[in-house]
Amino acid sequence: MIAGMKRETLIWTIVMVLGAAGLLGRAFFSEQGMGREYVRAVPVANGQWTQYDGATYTDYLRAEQAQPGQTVVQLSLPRTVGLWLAAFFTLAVFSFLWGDNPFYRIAEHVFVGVSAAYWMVVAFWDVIVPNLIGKIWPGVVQAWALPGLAGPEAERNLVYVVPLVLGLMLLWRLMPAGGWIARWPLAVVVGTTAGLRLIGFLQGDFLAQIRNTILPLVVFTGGAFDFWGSVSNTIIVVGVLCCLTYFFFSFEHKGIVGGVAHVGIWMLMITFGAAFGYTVMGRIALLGARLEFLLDNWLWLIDPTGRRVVATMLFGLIG
Amino acid sequence: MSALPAAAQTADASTAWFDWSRIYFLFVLVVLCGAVLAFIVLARRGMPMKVRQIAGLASVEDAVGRATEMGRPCLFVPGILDMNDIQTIAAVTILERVGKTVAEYDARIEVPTSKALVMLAAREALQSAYASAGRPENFSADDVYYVTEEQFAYVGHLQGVMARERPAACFYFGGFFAESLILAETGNGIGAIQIAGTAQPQQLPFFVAACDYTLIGEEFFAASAYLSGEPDQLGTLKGQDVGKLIVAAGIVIGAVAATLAELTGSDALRGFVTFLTERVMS
Amino acid sequence: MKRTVPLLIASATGFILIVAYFVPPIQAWSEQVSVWFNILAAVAFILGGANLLGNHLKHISDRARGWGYSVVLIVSFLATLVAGLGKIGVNPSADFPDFAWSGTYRQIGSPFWFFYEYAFTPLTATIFAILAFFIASAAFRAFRAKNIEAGLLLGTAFIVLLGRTFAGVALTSWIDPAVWSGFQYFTGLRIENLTVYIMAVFNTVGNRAIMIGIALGIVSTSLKILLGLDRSYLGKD
Amino acid sequence: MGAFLVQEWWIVLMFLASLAPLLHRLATGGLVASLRTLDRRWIFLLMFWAVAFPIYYVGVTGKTLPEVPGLLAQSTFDEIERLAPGDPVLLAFDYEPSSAGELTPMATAFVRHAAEKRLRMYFVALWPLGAQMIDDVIERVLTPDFPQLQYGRDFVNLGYKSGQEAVIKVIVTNLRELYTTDVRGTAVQNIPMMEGIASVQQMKLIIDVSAGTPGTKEWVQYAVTPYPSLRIVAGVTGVSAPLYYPYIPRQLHGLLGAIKGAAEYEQLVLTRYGGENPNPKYTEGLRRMGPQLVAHLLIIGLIVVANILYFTDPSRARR
Repeated sequence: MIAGMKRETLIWTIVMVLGAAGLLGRAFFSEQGMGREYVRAVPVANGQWTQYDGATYTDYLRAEQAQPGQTVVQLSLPRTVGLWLAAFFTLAVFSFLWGDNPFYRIAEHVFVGVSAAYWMVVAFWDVIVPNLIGKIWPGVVQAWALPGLAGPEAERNLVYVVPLVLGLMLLWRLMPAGGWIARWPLAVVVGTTAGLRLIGFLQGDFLAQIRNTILPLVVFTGGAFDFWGSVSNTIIVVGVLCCLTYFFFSFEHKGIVGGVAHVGIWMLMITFGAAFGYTVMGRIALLGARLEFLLDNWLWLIDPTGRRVVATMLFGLIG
Repeated sequence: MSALPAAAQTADASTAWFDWSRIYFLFVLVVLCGAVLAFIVLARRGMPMKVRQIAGLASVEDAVGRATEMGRPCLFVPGILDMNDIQTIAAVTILERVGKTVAEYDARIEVPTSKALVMLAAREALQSAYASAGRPENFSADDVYYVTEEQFAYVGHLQGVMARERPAACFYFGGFFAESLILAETGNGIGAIQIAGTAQPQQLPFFVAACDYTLIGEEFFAASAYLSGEPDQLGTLKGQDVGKLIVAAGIVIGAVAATLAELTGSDALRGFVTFLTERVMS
Repeated sequence: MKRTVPLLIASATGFILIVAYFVPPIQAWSEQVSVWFNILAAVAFILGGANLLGNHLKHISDRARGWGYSVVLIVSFLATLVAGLGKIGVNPSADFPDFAWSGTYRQIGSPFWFFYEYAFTPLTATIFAILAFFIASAAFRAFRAKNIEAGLLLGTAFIVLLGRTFAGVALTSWIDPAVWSGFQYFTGLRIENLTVYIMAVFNTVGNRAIMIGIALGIVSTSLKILLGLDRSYLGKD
Repeated sequence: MGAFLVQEWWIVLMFLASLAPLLHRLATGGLVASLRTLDRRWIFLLMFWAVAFPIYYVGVTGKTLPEVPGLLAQSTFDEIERLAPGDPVLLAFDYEPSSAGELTPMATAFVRHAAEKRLRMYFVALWPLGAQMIDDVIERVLTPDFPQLQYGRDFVNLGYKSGQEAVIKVIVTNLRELYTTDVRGTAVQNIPMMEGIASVQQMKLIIDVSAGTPGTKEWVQYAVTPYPSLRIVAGVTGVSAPLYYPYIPRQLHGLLGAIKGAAEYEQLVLTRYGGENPNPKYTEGLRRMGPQLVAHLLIIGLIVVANILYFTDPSRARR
């Protein structure tokens, strides 16, 4: 059995490697090749700098057709490397479905590193600079990173010294001693959360949901008895009461309480089933998007959005 | 009673010292909090607090025990939200209780976090758990570590950790989003016992389908009280039950009044229903 | 000092915010506090980053198993960090060409953008996408009608799934008053209508009950925090 | 289909070769017994083909399945269709790249529909990366296909503001308190189309593309509920759609759920404005419905097989 498994795996692996090689070869040696990125040079600020916008192979061929040897639309080496990296990362993550392997581990570690730094950078430029430094020392950020700061936004607001001090207390954690001082800002965070969420959930969810459940069990539409409307309302009111019974902590689920709680569980299960079914859609769409990336952007095997339309036309003429 | 006068009232209130449009809300708040407080007091006076079994919580100890036997670690994931969400705070409290069991069994627990503040809080909780189990020397701060803010990078790391270290017990408590099924299916693939609890309604189906035990919504918030077994903690659960009774009474009274109003066409009843929904519960 | 003071701080801030909800002149405090939280969370990134770096440097210096991956992690972390914080390769904003730092750190084509576009984005999307595979394996394993609960879970999911494809719609399109006039009472059984009914009634029931329960749980948890009954986050002295 | 299979014989070959070991085992090891011990990686592989094959087929042939718009897509379409040229609409892009696969088709179709109607478009984002999504859609739809529309006169990107639902609470009464400049740093008073716009209440419609919190729920709670004259339609991910049904139709006036909703809406926009040969970027959702159908059928099949296995399991009776 185990030997059989191994042979099976081996054959499968060989078939897949051959298939992948064939695919790559087919894409690579086709007339248009595969996996290249183009850019269009756009001058900004009266030509002081050049900005490179993404362009398609179609754009490149059109530009070449109009003026051979032009320099506006060009192959971008860094972006082509990036595209291949992106394809590698995509395949590396998919490889986890087979089992843990070095490719997945490389992708995982790169992702943790890049994303941790990414969010630090975002926090610095989008929060610390405008909302902390900019509030306490507006002149500094005005002269440095945010010259457009003006109006009431540019006035000093000393209230922000409070989060600054709390932040410094938090960072005291990095010191060899007295790290307990970091508990103070933590206490502020937890205390405010408790206060805000207590109010927020009572008002937003709790009362609103009860209010929406106060429904007449009998519905008349335009003077006539509305049978399905009445059934729906009755199910909603009775159903919510049954589910609430399920959540009671004081009684064991036995006897009448148990029966009612069971109806409650059934309601919950129907809810979960519906949510599950609905979610399937979205997840498949995401997988579709990734496979489209591999087949379209990288392998150039399909072209649903017309990035290489002119290409085939041109080659059609040549061929 | 229409929207306009209510809005005008709020505008008037902005200069006053009390927002009278919120008086009914204050009433609801006081009643609900009062119920919880009353049962805490009763518990301290020695009233017995019996609560029903919750299967998922009864099995926490089994799961940790199994991990110890197999010589594999436990994994505790406190969700991807920060300390400004009650779910995360509840998760940290649960971590202290689970951590105590882990310390008593001499097992190892790993807590990767996605937020630095959660890491700080989780370290405090776990350290205190080891101390109250009488094994402060076994606590290692390195077992609670920060990974990255990014949801899917965090998940990718957790997947890797699961595949490499093969924890025997996985606990998912806190705020979860799309990662719920990724975690639960990866955990299933390595044969771990999985216990989950969250208050994200849309993720419950995945935990229910793929984990061994799932604490649904309110059960999740009750977990820390259950695991502690302290009378005043259990008292808060009784207080919540009183809250549910009030909700049920409100719905029944409201629905009956609305039905009668529909059948009889009585303006007084209609007015009462409107008062209930638009004033008391607005 | 180490534990009592923070407990008092937590209680005081929480109660003040509850009171503020009812007192118009200080109602805006709650929004102010949210802004503060964002700042604190941003400062905490430094702690997180330091922890991440420290852990992986230790892996490397210990030559722990798989330390090479830690090198990969640290290199990608530092490269992204330097590129982003230093705004490397970023042109000044076109409106303020004299201010070297006025450009946006997200500028397309800059190194930081490169990391975002070619590492961050594909990795996020792909890890998200493997959910499709896990949904299939979970459906095969867990959706078995072992009891009434599991049967309902699976039955509903089945109907919703079918109703969202063109196949399911075709399956029940024969329930049409044009085919037999008696069908006019049964159009509710057509799969697309059944889906809407399930979503609007049963799904509403479940979600509502869960949300009410959660709100009660949050009230009691918040209260426990404010009273100092739940204080795990503060540790022991 | 037949011609496609002959022409693309290699993909058929790879499909059969990759499944050969499974078929071999099913044939030799007994169908039921092998299915009971099935390695879940075979399920992963089936899922891969269920999505990859239709994508390739649609990509090569350009054929899509016909879409019959449902009630919710129709009401979403009608909400926009009933507006007059020049009416201001708020487009909130509350998502980021991880959900772009599902939401981009909706965003594209919404913006195209609004542009065809000559509505004035005000873009905002409650998610940090939403601002980038806005720029993407402007670059994809408005710049190439509606060159007559001018930035600042016909559409404006106000960008991202931090603060989550607090942003909604503020801008619903006073837009300028938070939005002092647009995303390019131009002061709001210098943008022609901002004249006379003081708050969200002046918008004829809110169009929200939402991947979670903050998103549609918050717009409904903090904008539409307190100001019932406001109207809102939303395009949301499959996973979050079930949460919004309770708000229909009083607080939420149209809802597109997942790729299916996107495809239905695309179909409506195409029928009204499309022409014979629509640009492929406007049929992204329709294209994605192919893999969607096959993958759904696969999952349904898996559930059926799993239950047959369960009910024929001899060990079940003993338990």
